[in-house]
Amino acid sequence: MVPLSWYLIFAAALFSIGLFGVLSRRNAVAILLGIELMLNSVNINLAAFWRYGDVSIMTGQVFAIIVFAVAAAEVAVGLALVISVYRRRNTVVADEIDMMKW
Amino acid sequence: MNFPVLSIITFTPIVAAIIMLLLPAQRKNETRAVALAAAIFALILSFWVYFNYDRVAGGYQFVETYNWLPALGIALKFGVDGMSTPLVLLTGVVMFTGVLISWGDDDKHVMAGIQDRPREFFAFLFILASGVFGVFVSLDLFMLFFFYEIAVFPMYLLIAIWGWVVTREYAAMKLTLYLFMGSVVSLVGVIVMYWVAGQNTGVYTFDMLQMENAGFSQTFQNVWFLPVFLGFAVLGGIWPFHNWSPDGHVAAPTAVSMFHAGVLMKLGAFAALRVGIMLLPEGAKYWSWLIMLFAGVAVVYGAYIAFVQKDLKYMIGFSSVSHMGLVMLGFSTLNRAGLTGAGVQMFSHGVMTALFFAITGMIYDRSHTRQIPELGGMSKLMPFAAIGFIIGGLVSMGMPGFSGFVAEFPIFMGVWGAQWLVAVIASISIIITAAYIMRNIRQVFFGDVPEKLEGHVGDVTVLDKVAITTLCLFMIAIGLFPAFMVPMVQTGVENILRLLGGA
Amino acid sequence: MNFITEHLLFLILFTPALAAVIMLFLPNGENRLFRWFAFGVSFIPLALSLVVWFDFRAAQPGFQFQESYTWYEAIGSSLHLGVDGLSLSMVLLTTLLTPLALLASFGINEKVKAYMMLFLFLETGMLGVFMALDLLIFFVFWEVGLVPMYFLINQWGSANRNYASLKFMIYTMGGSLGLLLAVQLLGVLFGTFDLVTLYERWNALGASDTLLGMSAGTVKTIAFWAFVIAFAVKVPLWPFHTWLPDAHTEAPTAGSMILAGVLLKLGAYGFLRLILPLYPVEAKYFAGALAFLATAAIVFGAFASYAQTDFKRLVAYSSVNHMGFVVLGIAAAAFAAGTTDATLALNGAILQMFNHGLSAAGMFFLVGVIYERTHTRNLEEFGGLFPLVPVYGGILIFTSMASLGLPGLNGFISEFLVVRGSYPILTAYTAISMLGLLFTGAYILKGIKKVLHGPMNEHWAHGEHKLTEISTREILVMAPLMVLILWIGIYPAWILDVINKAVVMLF
Amino acid sequence: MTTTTLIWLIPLPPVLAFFLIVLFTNRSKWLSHTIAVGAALLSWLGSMIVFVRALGVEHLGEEPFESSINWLPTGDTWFRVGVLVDPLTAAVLFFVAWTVLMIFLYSVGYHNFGQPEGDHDHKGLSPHGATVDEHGHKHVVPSVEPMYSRFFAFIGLFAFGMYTLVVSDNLLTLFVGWEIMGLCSYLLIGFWYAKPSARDAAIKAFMTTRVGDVFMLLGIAYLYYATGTLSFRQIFTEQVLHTLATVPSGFLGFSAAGLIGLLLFIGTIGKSAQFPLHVWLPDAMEGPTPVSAMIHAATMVSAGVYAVIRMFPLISLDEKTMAIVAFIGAFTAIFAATIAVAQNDIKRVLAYSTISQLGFMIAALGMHAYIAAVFHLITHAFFKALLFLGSGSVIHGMEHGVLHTGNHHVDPQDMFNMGGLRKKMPITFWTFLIGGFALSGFPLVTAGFWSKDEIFADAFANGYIVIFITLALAAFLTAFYTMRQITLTFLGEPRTDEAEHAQETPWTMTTPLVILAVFAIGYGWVGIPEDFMGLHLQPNWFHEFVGGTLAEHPETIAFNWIPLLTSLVVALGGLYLGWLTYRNVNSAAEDRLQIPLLKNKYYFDEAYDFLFVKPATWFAEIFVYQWMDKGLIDGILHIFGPATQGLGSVIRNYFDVPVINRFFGDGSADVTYGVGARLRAIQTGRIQQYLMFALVIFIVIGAALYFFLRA
Amino acid sequence: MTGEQIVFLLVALFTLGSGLMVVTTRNLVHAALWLVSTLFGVAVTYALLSASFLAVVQVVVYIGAIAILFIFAVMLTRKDMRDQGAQQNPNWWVGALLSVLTFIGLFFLLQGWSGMSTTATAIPTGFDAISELGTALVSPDAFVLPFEVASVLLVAALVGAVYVAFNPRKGDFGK
Repeated sequence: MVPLSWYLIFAAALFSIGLFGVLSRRNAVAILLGIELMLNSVNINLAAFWRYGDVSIMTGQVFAIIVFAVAAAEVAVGLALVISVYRRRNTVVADEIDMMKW
Repeated sequence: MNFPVLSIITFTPIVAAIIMLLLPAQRKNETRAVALAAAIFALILSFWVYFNYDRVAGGYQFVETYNWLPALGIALKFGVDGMSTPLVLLTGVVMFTGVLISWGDDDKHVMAGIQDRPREFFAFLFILASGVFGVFVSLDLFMLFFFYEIAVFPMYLLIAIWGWVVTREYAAMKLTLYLFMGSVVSLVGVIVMYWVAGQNTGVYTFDMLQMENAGFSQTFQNVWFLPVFLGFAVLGGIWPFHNWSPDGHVAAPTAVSMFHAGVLMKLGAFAALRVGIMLLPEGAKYWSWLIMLFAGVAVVYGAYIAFVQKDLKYMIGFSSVSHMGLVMLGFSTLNRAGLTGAGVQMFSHGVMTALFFAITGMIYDRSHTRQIPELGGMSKLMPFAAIGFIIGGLVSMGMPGFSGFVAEFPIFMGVWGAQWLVAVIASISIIITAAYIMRNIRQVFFGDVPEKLEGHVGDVTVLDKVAITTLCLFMIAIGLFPAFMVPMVQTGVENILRLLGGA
Repeated sequence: MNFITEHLLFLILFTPALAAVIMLFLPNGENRLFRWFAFGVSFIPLALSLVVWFDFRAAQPGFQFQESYTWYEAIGSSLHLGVDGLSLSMVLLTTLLTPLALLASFGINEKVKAYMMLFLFLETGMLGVFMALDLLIFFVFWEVGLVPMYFLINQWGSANRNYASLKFMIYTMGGSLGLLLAVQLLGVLFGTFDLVTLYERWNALGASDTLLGMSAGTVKTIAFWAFVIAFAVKVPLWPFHTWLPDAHTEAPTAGSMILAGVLLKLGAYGFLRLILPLYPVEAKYFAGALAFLATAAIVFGAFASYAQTDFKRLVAYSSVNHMGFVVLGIAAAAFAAGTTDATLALNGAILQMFNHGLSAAGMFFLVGVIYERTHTRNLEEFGGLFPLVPVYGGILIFTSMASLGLPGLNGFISEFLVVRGSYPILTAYTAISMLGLLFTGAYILKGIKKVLHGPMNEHWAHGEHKLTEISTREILVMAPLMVLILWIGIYPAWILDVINKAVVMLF
Repeated sequence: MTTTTLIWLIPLPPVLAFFLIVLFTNRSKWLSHTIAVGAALLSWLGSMIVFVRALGVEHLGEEPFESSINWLPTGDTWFRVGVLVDPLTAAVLFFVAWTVLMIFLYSVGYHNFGQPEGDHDHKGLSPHGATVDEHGHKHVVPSVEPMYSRFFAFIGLFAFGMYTLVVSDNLLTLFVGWEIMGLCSYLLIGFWYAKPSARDAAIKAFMTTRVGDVFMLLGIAYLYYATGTLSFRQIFTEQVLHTLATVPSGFLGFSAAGLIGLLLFIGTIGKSAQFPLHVWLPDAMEGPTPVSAMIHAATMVSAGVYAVIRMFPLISLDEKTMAIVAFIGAFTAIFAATIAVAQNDIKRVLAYSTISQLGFMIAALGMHAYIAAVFHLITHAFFKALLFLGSGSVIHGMEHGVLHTGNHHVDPQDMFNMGGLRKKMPITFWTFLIGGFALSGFPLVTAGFWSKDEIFADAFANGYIVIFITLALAAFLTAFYTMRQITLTFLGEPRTDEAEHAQETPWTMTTPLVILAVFAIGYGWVGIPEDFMGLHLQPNWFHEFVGGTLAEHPETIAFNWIPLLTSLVVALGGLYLGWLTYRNVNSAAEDRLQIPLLKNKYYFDEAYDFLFVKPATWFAEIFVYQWMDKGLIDGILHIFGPATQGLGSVIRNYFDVPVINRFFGDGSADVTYGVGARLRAIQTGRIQQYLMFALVIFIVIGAALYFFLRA
Repeated sequence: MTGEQIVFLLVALFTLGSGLMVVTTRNLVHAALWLVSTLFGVAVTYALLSASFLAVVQVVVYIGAIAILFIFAVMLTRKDMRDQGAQQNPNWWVGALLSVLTFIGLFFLLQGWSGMSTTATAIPTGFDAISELGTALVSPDAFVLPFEVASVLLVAALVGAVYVAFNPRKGDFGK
């Protein structure tokens, strides 16, 4: 049997990779990709805890589903923003989108 | 006391202010008329209070109470004692004279008084006045604080709008920040007192008469006296938090300078006395040495700086620092003579410095300079102002026969009782004051008129003369007949001494 | 009438001030009116003080004509007036000199109103000091006197008046700072300023009791010096005298008259009225020091006076020299209080105050007379004026001789008494002060020589510089002085008796 | 009128005259001098009456005429002043009255009363003469003194002073008169104040005498303190004198009496121009020639001696003091005589002879020769007055000559310009001769002989040999220069045409000469020793009378030939030698005695100027005024102003503005602002950087928490 | 080492590998495709965890919708087929460092947790996870409120997305 720790470590790794993506990519879309990875790692945890806990308690799965919804929303809005920013500034490079400073 | 005289006095100005604001802006003379009418009304009432105050009975009189926020134990409670009655009168006088000298004249050639938007000016001035009255008559700590802020706030606008172009923004901001900083500090103290008093007694109230015997513990008082006292004393221009005041004086328009130096600083001193010393007597005893130190420094320090000032208003400003230092010195003695002197000094200095600023304003309006070296021979051009200024000068140097002496002498006696060394050191200021007053009077009013000023400097107006005369009369009256004021102040002092445990 | 007789001192004291206030409301520009009004009014105090003088019972101890009005109960001070022989003579001197000074200043032409008002206020101030039986009142009037004097010098003075007036004002105030503090101390200690009370209670303090954490002895010593300095500045005593030549030189004529005639007496009076009764022990202890300063004043005053080329300065320094004798006498009396010598010394000192009041006032007036005509005080520019102004010359010589201490004139009596009194007590100092007496002669003669004698002065003889003879008005100013000078010189008993009795009773 | 009242009144007429003239009559010359002379006459009358009545009283010394009144209250007692006439006073009063009267009279003429106003005289200068034209041709006559009235006023005051001094019964009023005379001498020496020399001489006289007076005042004070009184009668009582003599003064071992005596004597030194304060007298000759000179010579200086004589009982208590007195006197006598020998100014010679003669009296007193001193005082007063008036007359005559020739460069006082005047002005000559002989002590006839002889006798008898010899020498010189003077002035032929045209003076001047001449001879006879030359004449009246003043009568001394012979020799020898030497000397050049040292009076003036005047002036002007007052004291004062200014600006510029204002006030605001400005930089707007920061902080904090909270 | 373990390891490796490719590859389209494979790996993981519903949803929603959305986005926001210039920040290494640190941190935290080595109990027979999930989502005493909130959020997000990404006609926007 696979011990819980494997799933958790796997999730942690995936999370870190996603994080790296978020921190290092220039392209806004790519940043969003990273975020997706992180969200998935979270979902893995949720599922794992459901499975390794009392199976009759559905909280884990429920939240996983909510995360799905949130992710969808996030992607939708995020990409929409990216696109509209691209329209105005003709770039999707995050560093160049810094009109929000000060 | 069925006739609510104190609240009428307090709210007259603010009502007048509202009326003025309702008048159309170009009806300047009507505005001024309203202002003058209100001022005279308030003056008469304060006289009435002054002379009807029962000196034998003493204590708080003309007390009126209205619920305001019972839930928190806040009530609109007014009343005056021997300490505050003179100050009410003082406010009335300064208000009256202030209106007179800033009457203004719409003829552009005569530079006198306020010509730019008198409506707003008087309105703000009167709001200020209301606040001042309120502080002097409030017996409710919260209300006192409330009016305190009302009094402080309009200063900013008055200075920033009608002030001396060069430094008005700076000075206004500095003044406001200093004062609010001070009041915030003391506010914290006040609220703490409120809670602790509530816990001790079980009734949560801001009524000072009840808080007086809230039985604050020694340690509590030791901890909280300084913040409360100093917080208010900032407005009293106590060293080393005096610095806003000279700048403020210089930048402020004449009438505001009068109010500022004449009344507002008393506000600070008075609040410091009422809240600091009277509610936290033990703390006062514990810290009196420090207050005495600050005050002593202020007295000499202010005198020295005033000695070197070239700007007439700065000179007066720093002399005010010195004289308010004397007031604080009187407080710090915590004995009968000292407090009596301080009380009289508050009035005396108020009138005197109001006179000073009024005349300085007249000179400045006409000669467009306040630089002492650039002035001269004014006694030829405006003899009346010269006489007034000389009398003020004599008061300020504590010349016997004028109110200054009547005030300073007991203060020094009090200091002798407390710590003779301070008396000796502080007395230096007398001689320095004499030196610069005499020097400047000579420079400004005598000698030859600089050709720069030839021609376009005229005599003061009738209203100015009325103002000057009024102020001078008070100084001489008190100087010749101390009985005019001292016994009343003493009743107030007795009360304080009682709180201090007959110290 | 009854009112008047009951409030004599009060009236004497405040008539001038009242008159000044009335004057305020007189129409402007009426110079003659102002002059005559002030002059006329100034006779009221004179008359009243003469009444006091004749009603005065010299033999009766204590203060007479006492009046007391509440003034400043809060700190236990009341307007307590009263005179004894000592103060009465000074009051008389003041009320006498003021009309003369006013008459002398009829020449003033600008700001006459202010001038006369200030002068009347000044009189009140001076009289107040002499009449006060309340320490605080004493101090009040002591300071009040300064202000009119300051403005008199500063407004009607000559070239260097700003310096002089400020020096006078600040120096005197600075001097009286210590006095102020000491007065406060006494007030704090006893809660009253009434002199008669203070005399006892203050002396009742033994040196062993502690005040302010120090032994009463120390405190008293310090307070003593505070008093001494205040009065020494006023007297003026060497080395506090340098304000005097300046003030005198720059002051208007009448100002100098009053300054020399009365104001300096305030200091000496302070010594007599306050220091001797309040600090007998300290005074005895420090009598040597006082005598030293006095002697220094006598000798250096005489020398400095001899060194002057400015006629008015010369006379001014002579005041230093003469007042030195007053203090010498006082010091002697302080040292051996109660003895006949002390009494003699004090008689001398007080009489000297009076005499110097007469002669110095006269001298200054005479200087003024010639200054008004020539607009110079430089001795080098004078000389040989005797043929031009014989009468003036005669008067000048007469007055000079009085101030020189010529027997038969008033100066001699007082100086002799002082010397006689202090010789056995302070032999060495008295002997040294003789040097001053010698040089008194020197500078007086120098003055006469430089002004009157010498080949006739062509410059002032004719042309626009023509020196005119002393006018009748001016002679009228001098006449009373000269009469008194001679009278006291020949038969001093009439005044000395009053003084003497007072002294005997007082000390 | 009782005698005492009369005595009170004696001094008054002159002073009244003074005031009358000054205040009212000074316009009218005639009125003025009438009043003055009349006053003098009244006083003279009073004095004579008093004198006569005094003669009539037995034991006047024991119960003199006296009366006094309260004057100064002194504590619980009074200081009384009053008048006293005892034998001494009477004697002195006698000669004072006479001499004063003579002066007044003489002055009328001397100041050319009745002559026209000068052409260009003006006040303050001696008259220069007026041109008048009598029948046709103009010629110059003396003009009247411009300040005629003033002069009489002054001498009136002077007379008052002298009388006061004489009749007063106490030291204080004596001092009053003393000083008043000092003033008058000042006024009269400086009478012609326009002359700088006169002006300075006046000051010199006053100051020099004042030096003495100051000490005298001290002495009086001391005496008053020691005895509690100043009245002579009360002081000269047995126990008072005894205490004074025994109480030590603590000063160089003098007894109280000694010190007091010394101090008083110093006053006399000044007044009577004794060495070393003699310098003023010769210069005093600057005054209107005869009169002021005569005042100084005959009357006022006598006052000094009179004072010592008055206080003799006191002074004589201490031998030290007496020794000093004797020494000063003797030394002055010889010293002045030597100077007199070399003077050419007719008046200066007399001045020095006066000094010298006063020295005789002082010396006599120093030798307890009380009577002799008084005697010589009086005789000297008469003949010296005579001499001075004579010399004045001579000068007046010479001035006449000067006016005639109009050559104003000729000094009418220089004896070498005279000669042969005996023919021009006979009365003056004869009277002057009498005076001169009296001065030199011409035997038997002249008063001077008797008085001087008595001094010699006393000196010899009491064994003061040194003094005896000194005085003998002085006497010899006296005779010598007197004769020199007479020879040069009157004998021989006129040396200048001024002398040629000299004239006798008017009666107002000559009458006094004659009268005084009588006394110069006659007064000597009242004091002839009883057993003169062994013959028994009538008792020595003067000795009896004046001696009565003292408590114990000085006994008459036995006659001795030596002093008599000495005085004969020195007198005659001196006179003869003088005549021999000068009978044909025609100019100063031929005078072999013009020794610079003597001529310049031993350079005393120069020495004093160098030793006292200049240092004093320097001390006054530079040290006291410039350095001490202006420099030190004012310097210190002037520090205060700048100090305050400086301190003020320091506080303002280096504490208030920077610390309170900038640092605390604006500082706090600036800091807030500054911090914001710094922090701004990290607001890059780059989301990833924000994240990174967040993470870093998160990790750090997390790690920290983990590290600390793990447990 | 049971078979199940081997399968898990393979899946994990595949998933992480493709995840790395997602964040490192230069070509965004490829990145998107790699994302697809990652998501697929995750789906397999769900299956391994016998959360069958999740696995299906993962495939349908993520791969079916989101990934495609990405691909569209990528295509909409590029000028040409190749991405020129660096795809990483200049300070990408900081990111790397931080990620590693995070991983290490998590790893240690997990090490310290007691329940790490718990093993899954067998699912009881007759337990229908899906119906359970359904009831849990809609039963009022369970997660209906969050569920509704999530759906509202979703709607809002979609509307917002439409608004934001709405392409205005030239001239009436952004001037």
